Amino acid sequence: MGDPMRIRAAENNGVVDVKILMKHDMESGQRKDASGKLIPAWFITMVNVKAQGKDVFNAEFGSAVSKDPFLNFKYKGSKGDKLLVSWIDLRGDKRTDEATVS
Amino acid sequence: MNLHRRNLLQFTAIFTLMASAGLITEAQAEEWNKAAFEGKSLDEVFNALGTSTPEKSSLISMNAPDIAENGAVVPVSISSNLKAQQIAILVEKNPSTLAAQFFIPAGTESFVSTRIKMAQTSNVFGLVKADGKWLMTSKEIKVTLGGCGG
Amino acid sequence: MKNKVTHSLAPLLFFYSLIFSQCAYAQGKPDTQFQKMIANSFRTEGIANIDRIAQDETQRFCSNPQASHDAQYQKRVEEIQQLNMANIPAPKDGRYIGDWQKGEVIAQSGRGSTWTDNQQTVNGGGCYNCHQIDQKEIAYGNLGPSLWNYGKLRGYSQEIVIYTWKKIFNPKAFNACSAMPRFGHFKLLTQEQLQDLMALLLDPRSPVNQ
Amino acid sequence: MTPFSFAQTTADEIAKYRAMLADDNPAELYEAAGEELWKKPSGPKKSTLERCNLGLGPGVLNGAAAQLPRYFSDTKKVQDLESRLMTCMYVLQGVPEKEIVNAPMQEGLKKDMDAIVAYVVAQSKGMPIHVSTKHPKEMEAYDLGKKAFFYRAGPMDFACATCHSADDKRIRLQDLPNLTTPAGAAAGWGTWPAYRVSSGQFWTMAMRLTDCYRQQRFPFPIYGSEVLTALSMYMAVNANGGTMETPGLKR
Repeated sequence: MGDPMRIRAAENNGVVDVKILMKHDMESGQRKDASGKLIPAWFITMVNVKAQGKDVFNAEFGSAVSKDPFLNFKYKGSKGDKLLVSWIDLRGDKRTDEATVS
Repeated sequence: MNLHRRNLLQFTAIFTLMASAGLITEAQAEEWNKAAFEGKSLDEVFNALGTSTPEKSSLISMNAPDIAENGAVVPVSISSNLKAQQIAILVEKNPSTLAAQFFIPAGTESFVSTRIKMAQTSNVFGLVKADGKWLMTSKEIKVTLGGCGG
Repeated sequence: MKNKVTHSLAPLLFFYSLIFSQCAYAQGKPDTQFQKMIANSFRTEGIANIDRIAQDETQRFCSNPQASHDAQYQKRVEEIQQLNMANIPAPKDGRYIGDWQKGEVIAQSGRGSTWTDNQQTVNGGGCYNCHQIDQKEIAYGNLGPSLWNYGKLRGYSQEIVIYTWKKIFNPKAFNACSAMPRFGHFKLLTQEQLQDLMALLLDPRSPVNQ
Repeated sequence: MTPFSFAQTTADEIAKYRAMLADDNPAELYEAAGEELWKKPSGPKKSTLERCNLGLGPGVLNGAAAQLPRYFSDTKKVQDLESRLMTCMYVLQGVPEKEIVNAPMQEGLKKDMDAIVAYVVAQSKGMPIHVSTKHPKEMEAYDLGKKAFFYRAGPMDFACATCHSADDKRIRLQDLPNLTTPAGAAAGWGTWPAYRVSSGQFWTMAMRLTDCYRQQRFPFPIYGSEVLTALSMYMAVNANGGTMETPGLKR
């Protein structure tokens, strides 16, 4: 299971600005280790964000998303909304964290 | 800030169970567009997204630096005046052309910001699907060699 | 195996440091405490052997920040420069100018000689770290002067060619405490690599001279 | 296009790149992990680090990193943040220092240390750097650090000073702080530890200095060694009056 994410979500004029940092190595499958062996690809493939139980954002990542991925998006919502952010990676590892919109 | 972190940690504990139960189901995980992410050229990715070469449009904008100090992390954001259903970021000279794609439900703005890896200086394409049709914008981002190079 | 070598070297190194410390600093005081700190704070890792911490005469002199500024050291500066000048061979095949295209690759590469490299790693010159060279490369450092139009500005005379060879081989022959590594003296670059770098600067066809 | 205007455009674009990155610092992911480690009983003594004294009293973290390195009477040594944390882990948790020293960078106990460092330095963010040289051992460490800073050796003749003792210098496009001046030292010392995007890693000051020595083609500076503390003392004292912007975010 992955490490905790960091989620910031703030409402302004009816729009919630969501910023998410995920802890993940995002191995592209193109890097070599010290002995010259290819490090197998291992990256987050999908991210789902729900607000009050409803999808507000979905992402699919490839190997070219940076290590410790960052996402920023905006949706129409309110203070106090409960956000659930989940990801799954190439090996099927998963992580879900929650935050409350401020 | 600290308060937020504390909250986060509490939630972490509570939601561990939920996470292992999984909010993204295996069935959903299967939907990851393998063909698109394995595309090695713009055309292959366009194809996998179900479009011919999208038309260039001034209604789509990309905010990214002209020069990235480091190719490992290049900030890119895409936004549009149109109501986007889907957004995609493509890097022409990366080993896999498609970097990421996003699905934008009603009520979510036509905007996304993220950070991508670039293997070398390349054209970067921002695609937006609105009203069932893909449109795009592009810009060249220079990747410089950093540090002592060792 | 390598570690054992390291361990046996450490006391020896410390002993050396004690001898050298007599003349190491401007104050002329032996500084055993500093030498002890240096000897105890480093270890061998990969190809970066502990013996690299020992200083030669040039390095010792130039570790005094006043060495190259203060008039009282002028005589010593000249001695150090002569010392470095004394041992600069001309290329064995008599050829000073190699292939500028290979020279550009060497100038771009900052690799080699660190503990994350190995014996097989080809050293680069790391020239762009400190110098502007081909104007097309925008990521250049400014610790050293711009080398753009190097030959075009100075001409391609034998005198300039030989000066440049010596300067790259051992810059301390001209400026005792120059920041530039002694690429030939410490065999950081091969003769062929030096010739290729020479070409980058002094071949009239090199992009540097356009 | 003249070289000057070209260079200016380059500088502007690099500034834009840095500004775009500055927004969200992944170091915060390490801070959260560090807080957990700080409060979790562990080591042979199954105890937390919550009573660790970083100089302002047991458990006081607010502003502590801004006043390090300093002399500690219990160990009779000048210690920087990481060597002091090693003392706490040994005394409070029973973790042998050797195990931390020998752990590979970014792995095992070093990885824990990285996170703890992130947690601690975040609690000095925005505070003035205020490092004392009142104790004779502190002054001595400063002098030793200064000598180490100018110590040239290795196959490339480099010292720290080769790249970090003049204003407005760069390697490639990366600015080099002049660590001999108050402003330069504050820009250098005050922005590390930092998350480094090129490696996707959080780097403590020990890691930062170790990689400097790697690039200098020196042998490996031993973790927690006197030279790292002394160099830290030299930089920190030069940076006095500057502001802690930790954890930083770097190329």
